[in-house]
Amino acid sequence: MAQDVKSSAEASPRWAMVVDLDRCTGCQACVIACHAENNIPVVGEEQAAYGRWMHWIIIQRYWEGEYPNVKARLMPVMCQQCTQAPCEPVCPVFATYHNPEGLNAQIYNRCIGTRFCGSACPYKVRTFNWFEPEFPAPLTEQLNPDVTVRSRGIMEKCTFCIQRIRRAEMDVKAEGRQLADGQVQPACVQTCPPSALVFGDLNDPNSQASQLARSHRSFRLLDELGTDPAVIYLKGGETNVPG
Amino acid sequence: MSQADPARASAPSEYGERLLLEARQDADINQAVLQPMLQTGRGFWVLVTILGALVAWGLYAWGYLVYWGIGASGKNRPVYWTLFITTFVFWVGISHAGTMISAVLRLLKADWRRPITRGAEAMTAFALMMAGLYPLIHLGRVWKFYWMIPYPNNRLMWPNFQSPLMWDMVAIFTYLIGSTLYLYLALIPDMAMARDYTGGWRYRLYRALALGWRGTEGEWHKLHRALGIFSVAIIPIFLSVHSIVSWDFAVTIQPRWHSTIFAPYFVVGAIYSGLSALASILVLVRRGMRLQEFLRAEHFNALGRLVMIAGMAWTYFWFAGFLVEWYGNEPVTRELIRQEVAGHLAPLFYLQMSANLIPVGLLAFKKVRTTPVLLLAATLLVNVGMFTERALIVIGSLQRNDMPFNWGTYHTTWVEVSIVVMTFAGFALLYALFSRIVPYVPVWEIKEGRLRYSMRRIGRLLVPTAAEIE
Amino acid sequence: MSRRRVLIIALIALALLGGGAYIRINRTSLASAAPVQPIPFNHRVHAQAGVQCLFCHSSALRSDVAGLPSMQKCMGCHQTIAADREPVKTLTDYWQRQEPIHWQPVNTMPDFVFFSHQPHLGAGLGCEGCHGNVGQMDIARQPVNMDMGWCLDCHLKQPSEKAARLVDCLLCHK
Amino acid sequence: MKRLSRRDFLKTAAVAGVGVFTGIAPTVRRVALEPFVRPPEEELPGRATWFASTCRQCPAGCGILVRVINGRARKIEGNPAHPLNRGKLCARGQTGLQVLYNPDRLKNAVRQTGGREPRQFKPIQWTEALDQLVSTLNGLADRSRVAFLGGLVPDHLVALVSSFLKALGAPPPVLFDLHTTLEGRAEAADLARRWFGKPQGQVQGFPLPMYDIARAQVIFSFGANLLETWMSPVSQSYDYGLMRQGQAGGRGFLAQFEPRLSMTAASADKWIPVEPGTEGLIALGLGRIIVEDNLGHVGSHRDHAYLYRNVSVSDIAQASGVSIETLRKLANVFADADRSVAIPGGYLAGLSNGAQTMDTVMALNVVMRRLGREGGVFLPHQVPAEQFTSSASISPFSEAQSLIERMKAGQVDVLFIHSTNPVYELPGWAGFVEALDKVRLVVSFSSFMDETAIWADLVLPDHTYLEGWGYQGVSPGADRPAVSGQQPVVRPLYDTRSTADVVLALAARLGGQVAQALPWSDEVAFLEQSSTQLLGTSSGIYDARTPDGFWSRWRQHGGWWTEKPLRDEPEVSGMPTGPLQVSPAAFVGDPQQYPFHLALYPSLALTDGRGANQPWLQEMPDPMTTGRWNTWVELNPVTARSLGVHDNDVVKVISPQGELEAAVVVYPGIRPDAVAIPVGQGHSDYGRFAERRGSNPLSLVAPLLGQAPGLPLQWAATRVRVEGTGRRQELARLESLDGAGREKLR
Amino acid sequence: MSDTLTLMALFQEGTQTAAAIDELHTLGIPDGQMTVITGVPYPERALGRHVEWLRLPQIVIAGALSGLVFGFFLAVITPHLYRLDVGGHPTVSIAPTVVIIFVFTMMATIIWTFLGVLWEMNFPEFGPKYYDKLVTDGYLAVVLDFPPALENQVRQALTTHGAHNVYRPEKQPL
Repeated sequence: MAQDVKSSAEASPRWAMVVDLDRCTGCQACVIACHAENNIPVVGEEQAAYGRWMHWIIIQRYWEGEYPNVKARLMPVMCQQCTQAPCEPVCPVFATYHNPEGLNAQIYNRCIGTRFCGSACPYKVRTFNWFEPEFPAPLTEQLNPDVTVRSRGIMEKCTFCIQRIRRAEMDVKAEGRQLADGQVQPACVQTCPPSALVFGDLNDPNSQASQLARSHRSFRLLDELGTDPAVIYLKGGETNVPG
Repeated sequence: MSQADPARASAPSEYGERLLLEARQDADINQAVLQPMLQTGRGFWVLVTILGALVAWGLYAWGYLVYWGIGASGKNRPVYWTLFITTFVFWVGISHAGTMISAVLRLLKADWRRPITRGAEAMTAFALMMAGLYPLIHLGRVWKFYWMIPYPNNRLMWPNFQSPLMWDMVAIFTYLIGSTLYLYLALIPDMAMARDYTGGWRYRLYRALALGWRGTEGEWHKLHRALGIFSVAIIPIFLSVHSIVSWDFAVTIQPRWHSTIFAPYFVVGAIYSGLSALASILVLVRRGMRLQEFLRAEHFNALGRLVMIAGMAWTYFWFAGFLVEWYGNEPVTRELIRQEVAGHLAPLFYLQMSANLIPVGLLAFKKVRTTPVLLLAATLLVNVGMFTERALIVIGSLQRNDMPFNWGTYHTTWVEVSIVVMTFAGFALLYALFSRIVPYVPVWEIKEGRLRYSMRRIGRLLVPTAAEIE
Repeated sequence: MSRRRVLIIALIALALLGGGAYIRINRTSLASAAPVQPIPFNHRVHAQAGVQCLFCHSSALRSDVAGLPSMQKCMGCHQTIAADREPVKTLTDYWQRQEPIHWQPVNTMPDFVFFSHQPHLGAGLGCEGCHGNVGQMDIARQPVNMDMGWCLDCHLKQPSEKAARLVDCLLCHK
Repeated sequence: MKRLSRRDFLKTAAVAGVGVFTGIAPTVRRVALEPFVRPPEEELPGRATWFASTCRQCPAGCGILVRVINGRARKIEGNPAHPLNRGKLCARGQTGLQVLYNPDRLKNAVRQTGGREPRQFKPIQWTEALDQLVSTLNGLADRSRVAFLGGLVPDHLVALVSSFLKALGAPPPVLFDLHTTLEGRAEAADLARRWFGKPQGQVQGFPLPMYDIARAQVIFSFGANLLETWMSPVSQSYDYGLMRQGQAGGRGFLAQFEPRLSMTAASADKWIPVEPGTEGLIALGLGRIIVEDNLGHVGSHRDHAYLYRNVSVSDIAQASGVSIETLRKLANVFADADRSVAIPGGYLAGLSNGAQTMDTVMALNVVMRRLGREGGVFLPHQVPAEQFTSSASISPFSEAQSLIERMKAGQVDVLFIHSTNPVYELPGWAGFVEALDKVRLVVSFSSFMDETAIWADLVLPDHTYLEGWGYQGVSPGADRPAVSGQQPVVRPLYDTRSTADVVLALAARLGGQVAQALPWSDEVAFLEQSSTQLLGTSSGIYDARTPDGFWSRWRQHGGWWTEKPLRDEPEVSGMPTGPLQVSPAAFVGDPQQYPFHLALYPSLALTDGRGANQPWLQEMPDPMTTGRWNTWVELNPVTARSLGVHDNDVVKVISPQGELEAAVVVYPGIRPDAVAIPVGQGHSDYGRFAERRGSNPLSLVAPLLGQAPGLPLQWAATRVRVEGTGRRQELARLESLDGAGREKLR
Repeated sequence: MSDTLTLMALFQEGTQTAAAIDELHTLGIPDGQMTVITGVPYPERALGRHVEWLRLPQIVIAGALSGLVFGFFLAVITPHLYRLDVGGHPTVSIAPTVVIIFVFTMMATIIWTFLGVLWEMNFPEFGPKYYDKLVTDGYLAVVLDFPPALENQVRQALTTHGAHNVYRPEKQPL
């Protein structure tokens, strides 16, 4: 299914996501989109309270200042798809590894559940199936056939919706065309109401993602750790109006 | 031969406590070692039953864990590793004393080691067996563990040798093989001895294990050479094993784990806890098997000194690490230190510090070292401390990370505790059975020692001296 | 004599290692037998009658799945053709009851494998490449055990610049 | 898979479902493959088909595309062509799948046997049900004794029901639910009518005003949580994104005036925690400053000066707790911007002086000449077909009250209830349950056994919106007139029936002028006919020669809208003649006894509670508190300290009306004199995911004594006190409390 | 048995044994014809006998080398045989390789030491041999074969040096 046009690892795209914190409102649409697209189970109140929730993307909220000049900063955090990923080398069975497109792959059916990657990940964006996931019928009818349902004892995380990427590649190949910028969109990007999320190929200097990534507002999470993430954040700008 | 040695016969009483000067016939020694093995009281069986029950319950808990998933343990996000890994590190630590004693001291020709080597080596082997369980127990899908084994397969998939877990697996396996063979090799002559004294199933067993040992000069000679090589070869292994265990943590960029001092720190800690565990066990076995005449004040004294030294070394390493962390003042590390000194980790932290430091002070006194009860107390305390230390490193550190939003807390569950208890009971069980099947005191080593010892007169003094012979 | 014993032990060990190293599972031996179908549908007959695979399994060209023919399609021919044969009678009964036929799957993949017919046919693969010569089977059965090694055998044979992507785990596991 | 293939046309190959049913296991799925008996033309096994329809999770009416594989709806995404949400969709919209596939759905019609208390429900055939309805209606001495209470009812059903009731001679349907109450829909319509309504402008269904957020440089939002649940949040969020980064004129400025820092306020540049009830005063003050300092570049303000006669800014600063400097600064910001707009939010409607406040806010736009200007105030352009112009208008609370009165007075014999849940949504004192007792036959069309359905004699479950037909006029936000079409994306899962069809069937059975009024064979016929009213409209994105062609394009596009943007400039017809008045807001509860304002707010996930039976929404963290699965009480840190309570301590909140208990969330973003509680939890019936969790804060809302009839539900006018209980209850937060409140470390 | 005679002498003490052995040497009985069995390891040469040359070290070194090679094979070669494209990251990196190689080297060393010494000792070997259980009680047993002609001198030599008991041993199974 690899495209002939972009075959070798070098020419293959470098997928990246840009998160514009100035646009993000924290509305959680991405969270649900991710649940729907990736067959992410719901764990229930008790487990959720004990930190065993399974959202692949969460919106972190940090308080600044004191009432009445209090400010809440909202920041979506998903797997940062690091180029120098701390989670990859520690997996004894290559269940997580770096694929030619620079994606940080997680192969569920290879995972044996050492949770080493989870301990190694500085962003703590990997989630673990503590129990067998439950989908009371007929909720099973909603499950996405392109995505495996993970059983207990398996690590999982944001994949940049690899199934959507592959599907798009297959379709354009079948039609003998090439992927256009914006043709591949992870579920979260597709749905984000204020368009705070942008997905694209960094190897294509003209893609919207690349252009935004060059913005003076861009920064990367825990950049000093040298993980070289593929998720680029744009600072929430300060207002230019005196208020 | 003893009555043939006038000097020893007239040995002043203060040397009476020296085992190797003891006026005993070889035959008596054999009996003294064999009798406790052959006759087991009711107490022993009660003990075995209790331990067996604990193990059975633990196995049930493990089954429960596998059936329902790791969620049955107290782990959560971000605390992905908890008591299992903690106890794993603990057991690997314990396993270090055996080799420490027999290999290092054998090389150093420290004769006081002789009666306790076997106990130490057995401890190593069994501790490793327990440790070896945890990499399996903590797997999310234990039924797939064989994917870590490099074997040609249809999936064309291979394990990742860059993962410290692979190093772990290989190293622990190696160490287990090494210590077991080491234990067995030194056992052969005593098997022959036991063979000559027993009948029935024991005879058949010992005969098989003795491999037809007679004790010709050639055999002794080869045995010596082999043990010599073992002693040298096994030391780098036991150093590497705990270093690798420490790298499981140090290779990540988790604050507090990402430290270069971890390997030596862990090794020293391992020796500290291992020697202490050995001391505790010796005190107990000595009582249980009435081996008072073999395990004497002189041995506990020396062992106690070693523990004390290891303790000092541990303190030094701990402080070296702590100081740098404190001075570096990295945000997360700072937070962790705050939690330890005044936060929710404080109880554990102070327990750890006191339980690790107080014994060092206590063992400075010969009275403590030579009084079994006190020694037992001190060394048990050390292991409480070391277990807590591991818990702090594994569980404590994981509760904090670079994103405060993702911090977490952890509560344990009955499943976890049961499984941890299982390994302790399992260890005790194996050890108890072992002590009833195998001569706990290496008879031939003692005899050899006695051969080398004699009294020499220096001026007005009669001093015991060991012959420097190869 | 003892040396011989040692030798024997050593040899056995070696044999095990070597054997382990060279064991290659014979997939065809693992291929499952033909499942029992509600109607003993005979591929051979249809193939001999000149029916092309894609006539019935028509979505293979455009979709992940090859698909099964709708009963409408079956009846399209069997209103008249061979209407008197026993299996066709059964079919007609189903049709009259407007009840779907519960076919048993023949070629199966594990749950966690993403497979699509379309790109394979697009790459010029023929049906028999994987499904064997169904035209010679009375009751269709799985000719080979489709495990990972079997897939990779073919994917690895592709030109290197393609293979780079074709052996990427993320190709089939998502 | 087998279990669910009830209908032949659903008997599709399971082949595509690879992997989704048993999860990761070496085992291979062994389910029978069931080919179509007759293949539907648009289906290709294993290939996704996308159906364009309309979201019904809230009144906004966003366009959706549903991904369907093998007859199963797999995912809902926004319809990129739709003028309202432009391809985007909110969390609730995407959770629609869990309405369709909810395990607690009613699978067939049921009848309540043995009175309404014991809750004995027996399945009933649709024919029987219809017979019973017909006989009851025929048996009525006076057919005006029929009433229809609806909430989020699709427009086509409203149209049908209205004409049905009209033909029966019964009063028109009452459309009232909590969601529209909390967003002040009816009041917004009133506001627009007061200011821009033609004297003869239709009283019902006056179009709601819209605010051009995308192009505004400065937005003053008075309690309008426009990024969460107010009006059409998706379209407003989309515009917000543009306002932030998409504008030529640089980054826009948003100021939010409200007592609690909502998610919108969190995204705002400035949050002004106003004393509840003084929002109007602030608007007055701003206007006064603008007028008297003649700020801005719109020429003279002389002709508007009279609006602010005898307004004292200092008094206002006094009352509202906002300093004069702040007021001046804000006035300047608002006036100096070329494109500024002031938005009166729904929360104002919950206050006794809500209407006046909204007027003062709207006055700011008038004074600054923001009507019909880019980045200002607009009115939607009517769809050129009367069928769609009378878009469902929300009845004010008063109408609901009068209905309840009629019921209590025994003037209602048959009550139809559709897509609303008054027993849960109305405060107890509204007396809806008692009123129900007086009604002979209560018919609910609910798909779930909710608090109201359990009181019904007949429950005739409607299709869920993904199985049913309809159309919906879109809420303000679209830049052009649009009707959003709704069509089935999957065949109905269960033996449910479209309420529209039930109504039509009833009409046919009743015969007479009722049958003449509703001549359609089924709802599809009705919709087809309605759609063709737009046939031949040149301005549409598509047109067709034949009605059939048009109807198919309609379904393909998921509705109809014009090709070019088209909005109306409001003309001020109802300019206040005298100065603007803002009387002080009245509150229930003596401030000494009840020191805190009760600030209810619709939960982002559950809105007014209708989302509570959908697990994704239950597990979805609230963006501000990150709480899930339960109710909580937000207290300012100072307040919490004075009460001696901390996070997760259970407190009792007591109002003159009632009390509830919930865990505390220490919340830096709320006035110390206010207590905020999200609406949505506390269901006693509504399926496994909703039942028995949290509590319903409406039980606290007290009736405003001597409140004039016609006033909206005063849900923001209650005072409460808070008492610790000494118990603790861990709230399922996403956020770790250990790290709470800290800026991220690096 | 016909041409040589076998005697076993039990001594209580090392020095006497050594003297006796010297005497026997003078009688012209070579070391090869004598076996000394002790329950305690006497240092080499203590009983005035030559030290026999050992192959153990070579075996161990060979073993170590084999381990090193195997480790290298596992850590460096096999990852290339089972290659997995890790997106430009190295398939094999030095540091981890060192660990693996080291550990496997040590493992082989240990195992081959053990096997080596067994090999050297001809173990396991349960066949009948000359043995006397008194050895475990601290006696030193000297077993020697010699031409029957010398019997008297030998017996005398042994007894004069305090042999506790001289007799013709029976081979007994061990």
